[in-house]
Amino acid sequence: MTTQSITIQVKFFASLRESLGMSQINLTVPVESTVEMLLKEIQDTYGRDNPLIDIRHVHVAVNQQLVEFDQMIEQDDEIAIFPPITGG
Amino acid sequence: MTTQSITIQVKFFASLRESLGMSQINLTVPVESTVEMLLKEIQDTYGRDNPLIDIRHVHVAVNQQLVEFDQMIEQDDEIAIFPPITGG
Amino acid sequence: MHSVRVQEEDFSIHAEWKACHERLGGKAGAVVSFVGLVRERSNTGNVSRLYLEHYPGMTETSIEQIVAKAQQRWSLFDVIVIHRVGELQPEDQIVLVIVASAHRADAFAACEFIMDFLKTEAFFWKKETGDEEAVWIEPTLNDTYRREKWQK
Amino acid sequence: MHSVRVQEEDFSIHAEWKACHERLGGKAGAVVSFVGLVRERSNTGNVSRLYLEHYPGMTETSIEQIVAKAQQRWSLFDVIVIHRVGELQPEDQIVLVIVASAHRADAFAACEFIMDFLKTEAFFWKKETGDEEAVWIEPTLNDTYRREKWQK
Repeated sequence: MTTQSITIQVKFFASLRESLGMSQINLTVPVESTVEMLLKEIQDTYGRDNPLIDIRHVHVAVNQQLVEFDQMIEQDDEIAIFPPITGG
Repeated sequence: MTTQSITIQVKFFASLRESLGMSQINLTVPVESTVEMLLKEIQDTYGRDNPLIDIRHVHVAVNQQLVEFDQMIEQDDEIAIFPPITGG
Repeated sequence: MHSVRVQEEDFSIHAEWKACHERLGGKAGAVVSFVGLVRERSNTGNVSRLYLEHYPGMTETSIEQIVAKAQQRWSLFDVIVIHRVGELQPEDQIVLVIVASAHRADAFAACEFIMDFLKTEAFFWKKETGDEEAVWIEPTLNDTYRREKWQK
Repeated sequence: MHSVRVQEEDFSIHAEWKACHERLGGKAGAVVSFVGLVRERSNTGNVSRLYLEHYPGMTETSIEQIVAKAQQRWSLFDVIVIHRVGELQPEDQIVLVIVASAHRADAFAACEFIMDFLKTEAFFWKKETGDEEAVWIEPTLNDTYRREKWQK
């Protein structure tokens, strides 16, 4: 069994962008990673003192489409993570 | 018993104005006339061939206030008779 | 704060909106405007001209009363109603209603309320000239229905 | 026919309304416009600045989808949505929605529908600066309620 990895682009918006101190990052994750796995990875790496990226509070878009957290991530995906929207 | 009379101003609007061929007339009516009596008087005098002034279809304002047909008319009243409104 | 005008001249949404915005300062969060235009086709066919008659004095009073009802019912910072009379033609502006409020729900409701009552309680009479003859318009049941739903 | 723009620059109601009117010809009888303004006081206190963030591309798509839903539901001749982003201050214009239709019921409903969905389904995030600190705004239950009533 070989372990492959894929590269993705992750964008953060609003309070999440500010609290993580970055608006965009390129990450390498194992193939067959889900959105939920990515969120945990980001929280472990960047958000230890920061509950903001709690999966109960964020929304995720893959290639500009809102997705559920069991969505599989693919090579070159554009992943966006953000708090609830407050438009108008 | 003395019979007195009062003078009033009567205005007509829209289809009524056109069909009667006048927009305004001064009339003399007996004291204690009601709006209904006035309407019948006008229909008898000007509207014999013209069902437009039918009291079932017109509205009446006395001194720019909509009134019921049993309203008593007084000296110098401004009476307006018109079809249903179609604004906006 | 409100302003009611009945006039033959056309109106400028821009000028009214600008004046409204300046009066508002930073209080209002929502401004809803309605503009009614003469349509080239009505329920009865083509329209080449529209004549609007009013009862000077009483017409303005009837609009003032409608605006007062809206101001009692919703929290409004400014209401502007301009209604044209006289000879109009397709594409012409007939009526402008601008309502400013803190929140959009009040502004939308009040603007629609004012229009529904203008159609049924303001003293105007419309005469349409089509391809051939000119006819005085009858009130529609739909307009009456729309007014009555506000009483529920 | 519709137009959706997300931009930092201010917009002119006059210019948008004029362009809309010219495109319409004599078909439309009703044009409803909504303008959202920055209020000097919000639910949380005084507001000195408002920052609006968006997700370029996805935000425009989300608005296009809202407009398409409105166009499926009502008979509309023209829809214009302009939403500003970036740094704003009290009295500034945030959002413009113009809806043109044959009859006022469609135009009012569609304009309010678009605003209710802009508040809940368009990708914007608001940060308010008050007397002291800046806070990211939380969505309100009222906005969610207003959107959900359209599903009934």
